Amino acid sequence: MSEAVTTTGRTGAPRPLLSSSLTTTSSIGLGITMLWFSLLVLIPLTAVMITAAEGGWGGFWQAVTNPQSFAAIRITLTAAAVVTAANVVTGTAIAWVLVRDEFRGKALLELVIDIPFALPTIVAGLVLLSLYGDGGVLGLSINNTQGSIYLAFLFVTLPFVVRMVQPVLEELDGEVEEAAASLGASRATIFRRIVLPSLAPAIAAGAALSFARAVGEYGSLVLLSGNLPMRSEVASVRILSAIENDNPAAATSIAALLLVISLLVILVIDVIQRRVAARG
Amino acid sequence: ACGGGGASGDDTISIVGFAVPEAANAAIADEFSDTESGAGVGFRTSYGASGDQSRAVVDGLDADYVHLSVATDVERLVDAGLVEETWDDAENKGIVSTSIVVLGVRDGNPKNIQGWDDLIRDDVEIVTPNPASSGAARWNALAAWGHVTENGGSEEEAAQFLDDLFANVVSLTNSGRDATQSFLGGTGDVLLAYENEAILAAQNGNGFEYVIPETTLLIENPGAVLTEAAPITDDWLEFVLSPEGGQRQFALNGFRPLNLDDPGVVDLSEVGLEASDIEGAADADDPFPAVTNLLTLEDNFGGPGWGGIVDQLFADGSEGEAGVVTQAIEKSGKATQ
Amino acid sequence: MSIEISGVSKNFGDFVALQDIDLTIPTGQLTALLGPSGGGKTTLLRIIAGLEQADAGSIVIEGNDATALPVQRRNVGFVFQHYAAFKHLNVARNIAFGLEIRKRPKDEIDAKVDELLQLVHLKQFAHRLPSQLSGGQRQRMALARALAIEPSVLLLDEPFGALDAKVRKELRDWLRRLHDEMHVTTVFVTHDQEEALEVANSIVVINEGRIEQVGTPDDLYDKPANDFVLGFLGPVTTLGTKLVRPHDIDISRYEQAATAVGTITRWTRIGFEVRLEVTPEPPHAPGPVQVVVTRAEARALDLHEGDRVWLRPQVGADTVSV
Amino acid sequence: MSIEISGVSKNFGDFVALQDIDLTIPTGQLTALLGPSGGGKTTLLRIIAGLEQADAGSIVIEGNDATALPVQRRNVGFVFQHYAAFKHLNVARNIAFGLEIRKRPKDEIDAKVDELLQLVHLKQFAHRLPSQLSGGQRQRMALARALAIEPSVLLLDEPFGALDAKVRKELRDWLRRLHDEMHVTTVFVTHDQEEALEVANSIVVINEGRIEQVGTPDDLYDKPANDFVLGFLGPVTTLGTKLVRPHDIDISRYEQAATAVGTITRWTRIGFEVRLEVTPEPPHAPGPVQVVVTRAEARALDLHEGDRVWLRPQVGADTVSV
Amino acid sequence: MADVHIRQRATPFTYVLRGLVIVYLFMLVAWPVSLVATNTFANGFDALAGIFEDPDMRHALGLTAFAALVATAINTVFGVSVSLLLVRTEFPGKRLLSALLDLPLAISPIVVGLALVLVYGGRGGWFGPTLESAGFRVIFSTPGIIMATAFVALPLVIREVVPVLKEIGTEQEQAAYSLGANGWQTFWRITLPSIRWAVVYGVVLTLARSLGEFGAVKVVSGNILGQTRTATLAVEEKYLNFDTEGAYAIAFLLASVSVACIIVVSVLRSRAARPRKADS
Ligand SMILES: Nc1ncnc2c1ncn2[C@@H]1O[C@H](COP(=O)(O)OP(=O)(O)OP(=O)(O)O)[C@@H](O)[C@H]1O
Ligand SMILES: Nc1ncnc2c1ncn2[C@@H]1O[C@H](COP(=O)(O)OP(=O)(O)OP(=O)(O)O)[C@@H](O)[C@H]1O
Ligand SMILES: [Mg+2]
Ligand SMILES: [Mg+2]
Ligand SMILES: O=S(=O)([O-])[O-]
Repeated sequence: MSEAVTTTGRTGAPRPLLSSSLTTTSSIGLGITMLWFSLLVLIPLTAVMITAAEGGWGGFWQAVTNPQSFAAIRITLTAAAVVTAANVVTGTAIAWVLVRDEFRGKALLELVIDIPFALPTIVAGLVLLSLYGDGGVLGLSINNTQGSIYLAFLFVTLPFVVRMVQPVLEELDGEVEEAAASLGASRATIFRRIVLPSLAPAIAAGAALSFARAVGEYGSLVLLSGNLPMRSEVASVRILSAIENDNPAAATSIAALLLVISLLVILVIDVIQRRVAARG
Repeated sequence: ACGGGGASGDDTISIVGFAVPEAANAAIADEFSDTESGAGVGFRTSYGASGDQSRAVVDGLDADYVHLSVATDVERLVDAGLVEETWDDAENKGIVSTSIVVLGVRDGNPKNIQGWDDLIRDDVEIVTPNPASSGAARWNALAAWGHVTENGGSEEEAAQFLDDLFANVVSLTNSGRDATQSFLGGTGDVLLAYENEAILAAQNGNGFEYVIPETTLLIENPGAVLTEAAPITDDWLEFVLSPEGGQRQFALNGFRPLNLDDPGVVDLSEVGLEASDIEGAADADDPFPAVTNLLTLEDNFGGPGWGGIVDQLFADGSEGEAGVVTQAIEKSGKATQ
Repeated sequence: MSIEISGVSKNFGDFVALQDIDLTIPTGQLTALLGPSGGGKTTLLRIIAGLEQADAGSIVIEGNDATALPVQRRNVGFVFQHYAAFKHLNVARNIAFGLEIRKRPKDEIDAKVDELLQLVHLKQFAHRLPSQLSGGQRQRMALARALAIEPSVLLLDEPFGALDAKVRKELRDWLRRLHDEMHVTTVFVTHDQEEALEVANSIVVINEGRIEQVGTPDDLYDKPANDFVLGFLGPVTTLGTKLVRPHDIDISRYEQAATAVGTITRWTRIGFEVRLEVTPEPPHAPGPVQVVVTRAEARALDLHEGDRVWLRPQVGADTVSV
Repeated sequence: MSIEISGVSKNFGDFVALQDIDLTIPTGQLTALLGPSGGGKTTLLRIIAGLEQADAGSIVIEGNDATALPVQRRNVGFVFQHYAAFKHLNVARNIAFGLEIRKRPKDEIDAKVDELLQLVHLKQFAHRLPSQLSGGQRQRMALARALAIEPSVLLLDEPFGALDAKVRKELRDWLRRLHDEMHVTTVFVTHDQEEALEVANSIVVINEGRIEQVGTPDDLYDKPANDFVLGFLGPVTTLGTKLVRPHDIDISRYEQAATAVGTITRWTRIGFEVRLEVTPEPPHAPGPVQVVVTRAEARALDLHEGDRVWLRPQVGADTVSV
Repeated sequence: MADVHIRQRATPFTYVLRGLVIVYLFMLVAWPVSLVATNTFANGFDALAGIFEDPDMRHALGLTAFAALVATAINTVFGVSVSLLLVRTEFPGKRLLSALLDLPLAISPIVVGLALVLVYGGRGGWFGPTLESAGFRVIFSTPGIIMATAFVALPLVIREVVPVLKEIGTEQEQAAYSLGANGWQTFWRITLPSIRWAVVYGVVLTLARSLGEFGAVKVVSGNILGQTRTATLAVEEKYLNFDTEGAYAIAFLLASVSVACIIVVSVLRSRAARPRKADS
């Protein structure tokens, strides 16, 4: 009866949603959620923006173009972008193995995925240091270099793409892949033209989160990166320095800039995702 | 009875302090409870980076007593109206604990570091907290600056010395303790640190010793009672300052006990201790050796307090010219780009 | 011979889906796999396509051993029972997929897609997404997609299941014509005996993982190997002690040599047929007998609900003893 | 009158799915919405149910204006084309759902579920999840679920579409019987004219968003309003200048007054029918004529491929001028 | 059923990918994290026992558990509501809201803390003084800790639920409506059970992230021993006071909680016979 099983997941001609416009209930729901979202996020972020604006445009400009801050922002964004790109590949591969592969001990991999989230970041930095740092087991001396930033970012952002892609991959309709195979598509082609477009939204969501998280990361770098100006100092550290210097306007200026860039990146990722999803 | 809005009662003292003296303060509080006036007093404590703590109190964190790394962090509270302007008028000028800047080195001092001038050698890698974010780091940088200016050098030469020094920095952590951890973790050849920090690190870490340079700086950590503090807090401050009470505990934790007449000079018998009571010191027989040329804020840099030297060294450049240290750090980055 | 299946078995866990299937599907023929739900039709078709690996046995296609060949290299067109549309591609691009994979020149692809869109009457839907099509439209798209690659073997899993009678009829005829023209070896799965009888040159009846009978439509209809095949290939009813088709019963209002006598208890007209339910009088039979006559016959015999009638199998009708 | 549909229109974007539909569905009847794929059947049914909002027009159910009523308050039972089983609930709880929502006492629910399980022959499957059922079983579960709330109107979207012929036949009979017992106003969508003719009291033929004809099965079969209905309700062929059903052609090997004379160019036997293709000789006709006779007739008339035959419409046959 | 077939055929590529994923996860997460365990148990159970014997540590763990649970509960309710709104309704500004929802992750935890203090600070905040005079203290108290935690983990549930909600379609919901269920009943009885694994994933991620959050909490908590010091702050405190073993022990506890969650989830899932997969 398995053939019929497949049917239920798919609707016939898909139907427009029952409440495509807002009903009373959903209006109330929207109201409450927006209120909470405002209290928790929007208003505090507005406060940040207003503080940033206190120094005027000149103050803002000076804060973000200060060579050291600028370098820190550049280093952070570059590393976040590279790590996000890496996560798109590794995250999808990991999700693929978790869903499609069967082997003993797979459950263990599943356990490992979320740990980077739960481990206090400072400890994450500590253990990465003891493996990859000076005198570490591997003799790599990655600490106090830009490499350490990449390593820490990879660690803390690991779960995002994996966990976004995994459920979607599980829901994916295998028959569609078989159809492509019967039309002569190789495994790689099937993946690229059939599977990937379906995964694109999930990968994009994961990538956006992973980029965002990397941009804000701080704790795991405390011991690892050495904060060397222009070399291994990230934006968060510059923000911290500005705060310590009683210069909240400069701190919030950098934060605001990162915020805007992140928002743009998230939007761009969304656009790319739509392209990929429609490309096939 | 507190700075923020009155949460702790009359018999509770809220202490907000920078991270380093936590253990000492806890021991002092223990002893205070055994005194007549301190009987039945409870404590709420919060420790963290000095600047963070000071700002938290401004933002409403309850405090009866603050113990911070640098006087500027107390001044912030004065500006906010939380601490009387007169807080540093007493004989101790508001200072409750003191130490000196030292050079931490690896076991056996393999790079043969003896003083400041060794730090700018090509083969030396330095770990220090970042003066932009750490109070401890500012004492270190000022000591380095003073090593040149107070030994006959010009300010240009001092600036050059700082440039050279920061060019050798391989890890610039956010706080003093992070720097210590980073050093203990294997980074660098020299750690710029407090003497008490070095003693504590030696107590805990292996393969660590420290060198006291000929010229160094007296570190003075201020303590203050808040305007709206519980009355008992004044008794607490008095106990902290007393040789047999607070200062004895500070000494046990590696601080130099207050010496108002001769700052930085230690007579352990004053606080009822012997040399053997102090663990982890470089010289077990003389845990707090006299310093050849001990600079102080007051005598050498226009103190009490940091005054103009802060801007001269640490200004972040958002208004006017960046400080010497800020520039040195920036140059170190550019040099390696 | 085109597709040679020998000793194929397939289990799912401990469920036996196919059991030692031997079957030869001749080149250029239109073969139907007919059987009840769960019988194993889809499984067999998927094994031929290479979408499923048999546990035992071999598949030889056009003389080449295909047992281990992946689906991509078998050059089969497969039409899925539930369409398996590429949701993110519009109709035209769905159809073009196989050609794009083969890197055909763009105008060749366009021309071919155009031709196929015409063929399946989806010209005006070329730019819709599958989600915006009705079931039948989706099925036709899937068909066009499979045909685009001009497969040497075309496999269809219940190709017309979701289509309305008229389109189904059209597509059946079209499939027949297509087949007559191109002589591509075609195997389709159906559970509709009429579809099998009408379209196929050869029918394979599958039930519970085994082949019940293989033969031409006439063979199967006239010489069913067993009562399963008899029953499955068309309606049957019990007349006396025999199974017989409702069409093959002689009915009369006048007394005649009869297997059963009874009363017409239901009279339903379906188009040009009339279906009668006759409840026999004891001692004749255990339950009502179904009888089908043409409308003309019903008129001629003057049959109405409540009439007493005499029933007997027609001469030459195939019957099976119960 | 039970369901009164007036002036209902529905567009999807600029695609017109339904256009100014006026229709009355009488209480207690079994009505079929019949039409080709994409004709708008499902859309109309969903508008009756309240699952879709019409762009214009009104729906009155049992005298109450239901146009703006949400689906919950229309008291309709809806059986979805693809079952829409609650995957996480077992069969019994699927069926109980509507009653639990209505907060009926537990033993009443249990009794009702039990009764319905009996009715749809799913007693032994009560504790299975839908994913463990066959299509037919799932369909029956969906039916039972819709019936549990004792709806005043039962709406079914292609209730038997995904089932094999045998099960479909059984369920049809069962639906008829059920309806005869309960007399709940029932509307079902189908694209299978035989299903409509056999099961429904009344048939609504829908094509391209419009109603082509409404009437009893006999009305539609015998008096089609236009050639679309004629064509959709059964096969048609062109004989001379008329459209006529292939069954309704008199064929003879002997000369007779005839509309056309030609040669039998194809002879296909489908079960007990024989389908003939006769290619008329000029000046008679433009293309081949389809003729269907019973096997008995074919035998009696001694028809073979290549024979010359005379064709004319049977007396009383419905024909439509081309 | 159809989907399992093509998956079962293992090619060399399968093994290569599997190997790469295992090595990657081992090097990036498993090995470093195993150091947490080895360091924790270097002296047997002493370190753990030390944690549990200290009343302040017990309080910190309790506070972290409480804040994480409350924040997770809030984020779950909020996340599911927002997901429903995003998928099932149309309203102006939907895309912008969708992009804004990812932002909280992009903000350096320090700035998150700063932002909350700017608005809810008891002395100078926008709303803080008013709230405080009404007897409600946010910053340097538990509500602030909860808000900071909720803030940093905000998008996680939403990003898990949205794709699955899209995938399941609306037919089951419509069937429920047709059987008389109102929106609320349909949600509880049909929608929520259908998306439960996505919600569970989201909850696990949120919980993990909440347990591990450090920077933002540090700013808003005041880090008062025995009152507002959370487990991650205690990790820092232990580490700063050279009690690395104690720091590892707490980190171990935190990571164990998320591992335990994952184990519970996978057990529950396999007990539920993975109906989602069976149906797809
Ligand atoms: N992946 C599978 N796992 C377990 N059982 C399966 C699987 N695939 C098919 N089966 C079982 O094998 C039997 C044959 O299935 P198959 O799909 O070949 O039947 P079918 O003849 O095509 O039926 P239908 O007409 O319903 O499509 C069924 O009982 C089915 O439940
Ligand atoms: N949500 C939608 N968006 C766009 N077009 C739609 C939508 N739903 C239905 N249609 C179109 O409306 C027309 C009528 O669809 P409907 O589903 O009512 O047809 P139907 O008669 O039920 O067909 P079938 O027998 O194939 O199910 C079809 O052409 C279909 O493509
Ligand atoms: Mg099948
Ligand atoms: Mg339909
Ligand atoms: O604790 S410090 O900020 O002074 O390093």
